[in-house]
Amino acid sequence: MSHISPVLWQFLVHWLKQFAIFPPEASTIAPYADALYFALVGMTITGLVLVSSMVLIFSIRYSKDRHPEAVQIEGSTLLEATWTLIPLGIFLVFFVWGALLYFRIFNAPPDSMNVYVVGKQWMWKVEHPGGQHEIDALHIPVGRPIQVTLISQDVFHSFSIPAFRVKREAIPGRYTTVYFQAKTPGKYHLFCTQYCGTQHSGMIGWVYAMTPEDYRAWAAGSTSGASLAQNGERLFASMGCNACHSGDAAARGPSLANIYNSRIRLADGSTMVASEAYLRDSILNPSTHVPAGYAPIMPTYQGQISEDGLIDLVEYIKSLDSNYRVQQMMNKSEISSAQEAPVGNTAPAQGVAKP
Amino acid sequence: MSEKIDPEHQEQHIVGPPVYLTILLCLLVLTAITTGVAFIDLGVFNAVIALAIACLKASLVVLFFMHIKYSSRLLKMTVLAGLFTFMLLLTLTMTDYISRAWGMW
Amino acid sequence: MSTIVSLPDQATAKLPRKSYLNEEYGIKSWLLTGDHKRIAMLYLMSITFFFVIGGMLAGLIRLELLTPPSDLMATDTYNKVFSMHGIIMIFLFLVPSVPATIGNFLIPLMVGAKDLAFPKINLLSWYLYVIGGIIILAAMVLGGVDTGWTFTTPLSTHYLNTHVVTAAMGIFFAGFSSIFTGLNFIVTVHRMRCPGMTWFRLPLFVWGHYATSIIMILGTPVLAITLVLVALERTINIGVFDPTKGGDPLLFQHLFWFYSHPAVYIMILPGMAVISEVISTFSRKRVFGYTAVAFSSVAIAVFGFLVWEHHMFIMGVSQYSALVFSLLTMLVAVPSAIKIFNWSMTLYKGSITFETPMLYAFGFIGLFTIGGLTGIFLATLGMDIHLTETYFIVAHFHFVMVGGMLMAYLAGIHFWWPKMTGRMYPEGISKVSAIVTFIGFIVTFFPQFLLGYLGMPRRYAAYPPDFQVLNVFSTAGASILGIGYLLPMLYLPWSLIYGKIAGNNPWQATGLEWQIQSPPLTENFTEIPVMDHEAYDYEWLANKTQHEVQTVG
Amino acid sequence: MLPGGVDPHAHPAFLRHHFESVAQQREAASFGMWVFLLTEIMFFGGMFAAYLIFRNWYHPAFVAGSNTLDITLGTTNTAVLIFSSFTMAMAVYSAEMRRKGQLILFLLCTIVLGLVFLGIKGVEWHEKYVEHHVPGMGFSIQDFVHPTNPKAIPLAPDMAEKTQIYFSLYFAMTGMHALHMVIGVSLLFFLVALASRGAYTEGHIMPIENFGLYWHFVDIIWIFLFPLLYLISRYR
Ligand code: HEA
Ligand code: HEA
Ligand code: HEC
Ligand code: CUA
Ligand SMILES: [Cu+2]
Repeated sequence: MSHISPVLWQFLVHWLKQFAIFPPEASTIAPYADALYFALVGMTITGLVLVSSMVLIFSIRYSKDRHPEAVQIEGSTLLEATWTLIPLGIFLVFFVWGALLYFRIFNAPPDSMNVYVVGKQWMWKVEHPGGQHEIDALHIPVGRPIQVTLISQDVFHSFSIPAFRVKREAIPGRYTTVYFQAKTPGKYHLFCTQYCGTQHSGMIGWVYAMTPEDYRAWAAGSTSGASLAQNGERLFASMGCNACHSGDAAARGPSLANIYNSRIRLADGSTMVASEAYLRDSILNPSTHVPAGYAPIMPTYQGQISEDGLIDLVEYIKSLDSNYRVQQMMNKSEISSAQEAPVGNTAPAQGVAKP
Repeated sequence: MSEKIDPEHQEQHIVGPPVYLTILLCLLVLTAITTGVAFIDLGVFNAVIALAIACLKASLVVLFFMHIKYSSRLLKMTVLAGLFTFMLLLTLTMTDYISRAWGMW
Repeated sequence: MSTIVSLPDQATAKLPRKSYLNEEYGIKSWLLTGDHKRIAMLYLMSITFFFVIGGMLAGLIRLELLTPPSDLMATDTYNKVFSMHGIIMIFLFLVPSVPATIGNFLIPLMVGAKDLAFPKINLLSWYLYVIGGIIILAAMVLGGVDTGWTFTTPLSTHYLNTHVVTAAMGIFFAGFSSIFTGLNFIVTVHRMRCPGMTWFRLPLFVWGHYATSIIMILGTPVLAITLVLVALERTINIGVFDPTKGGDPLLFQHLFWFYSHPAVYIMILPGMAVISEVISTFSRKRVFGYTAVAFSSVAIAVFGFLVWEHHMFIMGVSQYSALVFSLLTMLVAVPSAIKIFNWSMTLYKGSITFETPMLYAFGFIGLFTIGGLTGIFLATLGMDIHLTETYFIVAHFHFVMVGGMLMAYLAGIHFWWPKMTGRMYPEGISKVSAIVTFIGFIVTFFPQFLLGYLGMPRRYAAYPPDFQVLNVFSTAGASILGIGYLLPMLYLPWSLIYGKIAGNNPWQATGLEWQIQSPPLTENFTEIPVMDHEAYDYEWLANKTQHEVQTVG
Repeated sequence: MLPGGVDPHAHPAFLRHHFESVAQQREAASFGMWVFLLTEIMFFGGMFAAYLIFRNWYHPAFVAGSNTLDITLGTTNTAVLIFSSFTMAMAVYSAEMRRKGQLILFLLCTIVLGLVFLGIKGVEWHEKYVEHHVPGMGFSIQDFVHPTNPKAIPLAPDMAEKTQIYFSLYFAMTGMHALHMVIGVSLLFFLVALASRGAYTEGHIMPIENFGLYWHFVDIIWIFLFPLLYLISRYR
C-alpha cells in the first residue's frame, strides 16, 4: 500500500467509515417503509433479470453466426396477456401496500402530541405547546406519537426527516400534518426538500430524539415561560377579540368555548368540523364560513397576525375545549415534570363562559 | 378519390344562406333567453341553464357555421377528442378539490 | 466492417449525383427551405448546440457536488445552473430531440409522402424553437433563472428577482414549436399516406410519433397558458396562484403537471419508436406483437394524461385523489412493460447482429427497465413520501431520460446517419463510445438511487458530508459519460467527409425510407410509392434484393 | 367534382407540389386547422379550470364582481360577435360560390363587427380601470365593501379581497380572447387584400374556410365567457 499517498489513504478510510446505503430506522414507520422498499427492489431486480436474461440469452443463441436465418413470428395473444396481466397484478399489489402506508403516515393517532412547525425562507421555526421555541432543531421524546402541524410563511418548503421516513410539504396559507413516533434516541438530519430559493440547501437542522426523562429535562429547561395557549390568550385580549367573543349570550360573536373539533352549523345550512384549519381560516377569512345565527361582521385579520400569532390563537381556542384540555393535561403529566403547571389550569380566560 | 370508400374522406358540402340565417336567429334568441333567465332567481339552476344554453349555442356554431355536421368522421372525432381532454383536465383536477375537505364537514 | 450486412450495391455504391443536400447551395437555401429533411438537419444542429450547453451545466453541477460545501460557486449560482440545466435539457433538447430531427426526416419517407403536410409551418416551428432558445439563452446570460425547471409558485412569482418571465416566454415559444411539429405529424399521418399504406402497415416509428403528437397538441397549450399566468402574476400581480390573495398555489401544480407529466411521454415515446425499428432491423425479424406495440404507444399517450398528480402526493392534495392517481399511475406503467417484453421476444429466433444502434438499443432496454421500475417506487404512495424530492427522483428521471431517451436518440442518429448523409459512421469507435456511455451512465446515476434512499435532497448546493462517497462516484461517472457523448460529436462530423459511402440500404432494412437513394432526393420519391406488404416484411425485401441482383448486377 | 367546380385531379396553380390532389390538400388543410383548434381549446381550458375552482370557493365575490359588469354592453357584444360569425360564414359561402364582390363585402362586414366588438370591450375595460377594478393597478375593494348601488349586498372585507381573483380571471380570459380577435382582424385585412386580387374565387377557398373556422372558434369562446363572467346571479 506504500504507493498510495497518505492523503488519499485517509480519504479512503474516511469514506469507508461514512459509507452507508440506507439511513437508520429510527421511527416506528421506518421498518414498514423499508419492507416496502425491499419488496420494490426485489421487483426491480426480478424484472431486470427477467428482461436482461431474455435479451442476453436470445442474442447469444440467435446471433447471426449461430442462427443465420431468422424465423418470422407474428406474435402471441397468450404471451401478450401474460405480460400485461402479471406486471399489472404486481403493480396493483404495490398500489395497495403503498396506500396503506401513506394513510398511516399522514393520519396521526388521536392521542399524539402536537408540535407546530413554521417554515420560512430559510429556517424552520418549531413551537411546542408548552411554549418552547426552537429554530432548525426539533426535540422530541421517543415512544410518543408526535403530530407535526406545518405551515409556511412564504413559499413551499418540505419538512423531511429521512431517518423517520417521513416528509411533508409546508404550504403557504394552509396547515398540513405529518406524524411519526421516534424509536431510537439520537440525532437525525432534518432537511428542507422542496426547492425554496437561494438558501434552500441551508435550511437544514437536526432532530433530537430523546428518552422521556431527557426530554422532560429539556422541556423544563427551555420553556420561554408562557405556553402557546397563554400567548394566545394575551393576543386574544390585545387584538380585541374578546370584545366580541366574550362568551356572553349578548356578545356579537359566538362563544368559542368547546368549539374545537365540534361540528359547526353554518349559515348556508352546511356543517363543518372546527379543525385547526377551520379556526385559522375563521380568523383570516371570517366570511367564508359564517356560523348560523351570526352576521358576518367579524373583521379580517389578514396581514395583521403572523403565522406564529395564529398558532397561538388557535392553541388558545383549542384550550377552551374541555376534552382537549384533559388530553393536554394527560400529555403534560406524562411528559413534563410536576412543577410545570399544566396549560389547562391557567387557560380559561376571564369572561369566557365555562361549559 | 371520390370512388374510394373511406370514412376519413367525404365530399365537401355547401351550406347555404338559409341555414346560416336560421342559425343566426337561433343564436340571437338563445342569447336573449340566457340574459333574461339570469335575472330570475333559480338557485343552482341559474348556472346549469346558463351553461346548457352556452353549450347549445356552441354546438350550433360547431355543427353549422363550422360545417362539422357535414364533415368526415375524422373531424367529428377531432372535436370530441378536444372536449374529452378538456373534461379530463376538469374532472381529475376536481377529484382533488372536491375531496380535499372531506372529513371536515 | 464485417458486421455490416453486405449488399448488392454496397461495394459499388457511389454518392448520388443529386440529393436534398446539394439541390441548392447557400445559407439562404437552408434558412428558407421547406424541405423536411433540411429542416431536420437544422434541428439536429441547433439541438446539439443546446445539448452541449446543457451538458456543460451538468458538468458544473457534478463538479460542485464533488465536495460537500458549496465551494465552487455560490448557492444562488448553483441554483441557476441546475435550473438552466433542467430547462435547456428538457425544453430545448429532449422534447424536440427525436421527433424534430429523426421524426421530421423520416415521417414523410415512411408514409410515402413528398413532404410533411405543412412545410412552411414546419419551418416556422424551427424558427420558434430558435427564438425560444435565444430567449432562454438571453435569460441565462443576463443573470439566469433559479426557479428549477418546475417554476413552483409562489416562489417563482413573488420571491425571486431573476429572469423568470424571460425564461417563461422562451419556453412558451419552444412550446409552440413543439405544438406545430405535432400538428404537422398528425395531419401527415392521417392525410398523406401513400396508396396501400394502411394504418397497420405503418412502421412502429410512425405509430410512436403519432402518439407523441397527440400529447404535444393537447398538453403543450396548457403549459403555455400556465406560463402566461405566471408571467402576468409577476408583472401585474394578478392573484390566481398567490395564497395571500386567495389564489391557490396547488392550482399551478395541477396545470403545470397536466402538461409536464404527459411531456415525459413526449420524451420517451419517440425513443421507443426508434428502438422498435432498430431491434427489428438487426434481428432481421418482424417486431413481435406489432399491434400490441402500436396500441401500447397510443395507450401511453392517452393514459399519460390521467396521472399528473403523482408529482404532488405530499403537496397537500386530497388523500383520496392521491389514491386515484396512484392507481392510474400503476395502469400507465403497463403499456411500457408490454413494449419491453415485445422487443425482447423479437430477438427470439432472430438473426442478430450487433451494430452500434443495436448496442444503444440494448442499453435502452436495460436502463429504461430500471428507470421505469423505479417510477413504480414513486407511484407507490407510502414510498413516495420518503423518496420524493430526493436524489432518488434525480436518478429515476435520468435513467428514463438519459438512459432511455438519450440512448434511443443516439441509436436513431447512428441508425439513420447513412440515410441522412449518405455515409457510414466509423463502426469501431462508435461501438466503443456506446459502451463508454453505458458504463459512464451507470457509474453516474446508480449511486444517486442510494443517495436518494439515504435522504439526500435534490437541488442542494451544499450537503452534509455523510453523502460524499456516493457523490464522488457520481461525479467520476459523469466525466466518463461526458467522453462517451463527446466521441460521437467528433466522429460523426468526421464521417461526413471520410466515412464510407453507405448505399441505399446498408442495414438491409425494410422501411420505405431504405428503398430510396441515400441521401434522398428533395422530393423523396420520384414517383409515389405503393405499399403492397406489411411493415417489417423481410421476405419481401429478400425477393426484392434478389430481383435487383438479377437485373442490376 | 368539388364545390366551385374544380376537378380534383386537375393541377391548378395553388396545388402545392407535395400534395397529390386538390382534395388531399384541402382535407389536410382543414384537418390541420381543426387540430390547431384543439390546442386552442386546451389553451383556454387551463383558464376555465381555474375559473371553475375559484368560482366555487369565492362565490359571493364572483357574484359581486360579475354584477359590476355592464350587462347591456356585454349582451350587445355577444350579439355583435354572433353577427360577425354569420358574416364570416357568408363570406365562406361567397367564396364557394366564386362571388368576389360578395366575398369582399362580407369580409369587410366581419372586420367592422370585430372592431366594434373590440371597441366595446375597450370601453368596458376602461370603465374597470376608472373604477379601480384592474388587479395590480390600484385595485380597490371599496365598491364591494360599501357599494353605492343600494341593491347590492355589501361584502365582508376578506371576501371583497377575493373579487381581485374574479377580475384577474376576467382580464386574463377576456384579454386572451381579445388577443385572438386582434390577430383575427389583422388576418382579415390580408384576406381582403388577397381576395380583391381574386385569390379565393378561383376554387382555392381553403384560406377563407380555415380562417372562418378560427373566427367561429373565437366566437365560441365568447359564447362561454359571456354567461360565466357576466351572468352570475344577475337577479340581485
Ligand atoms: C422520459 C421521461 C420519464 C418517463 C418515461 C417516466 C416514467 C414514469 N415515471 Fe417519472 N419522472 C420523470 C420523467 C419520466 N418518468 C421526471 C423528469 C420526473 C421528475 C420531475 C421533477 O420533479 O423534476 C419524474 C417523476 C416521477 C414521479 C414523481 C416523483 C415525485 O416527485 O415525488 C413519479 C411518481 O409516480 C414518476 C413515476 C413514473 C412512472 C410510474 C413511469 C412509468 O411510465 C414507467 C413505466 C416503465 C416500466 C414500469 C418499466 C418496464 C417494465 C417492465 C420491464 C416490467 C418489469 C417486470 C416485472 C414487474 C415482472 N415519475
Ligand atoms: C434531457 C434531460 C437531461 C439530461 C440529458 C441530463 C444530463 C445530465 N444531468 Fe441532469 N437534469 C435534468 C435533465 C437532464 N439531465 C433535469 C430536468 C434536472 C432537474 C432540474 C431541476 O431540478 O429543476 C436535472 C438535474 C440534474 C442534477 C440534480 C441537480 C440538483 O438537484 O441539485 C444532476 C446532478 O448530478 C444532474 C446531472 C446530470 C449529468 C451528469 C448529466 C449527463 O448525462 C450529461 C452528460 C453530457 C455532457 C457532459 C455534455 C456532452 C459532452 C461534452 C460537450 C464534452 C465536454 C463537457 C464536459 C467534459 C463537461 N442533472
Ligand atoms: C367585530 C366583532 C369581532 C371581533 C373583533 C372578532 N370576532 Fe371572531 N367572530 C365574530 C362574529 C360575528 C363571528 C361569526 C360570524 C363570522 O364568522 O363572521 C365570529 C366568528 C369567529 C370564529 C368562528 C367561530 C365559529 O363558531 O365558527 C372564530 C374562531 C373567531 N371568530 C375568532 C376570533 C379571533 C381569534 C378574534 C381576534 C383576533 C376575533 N374572532 C375577533 C365577531 C368578532
Ligand atoms: Cu425551504 Cu427548501
Ligand atoms: Cu410523472
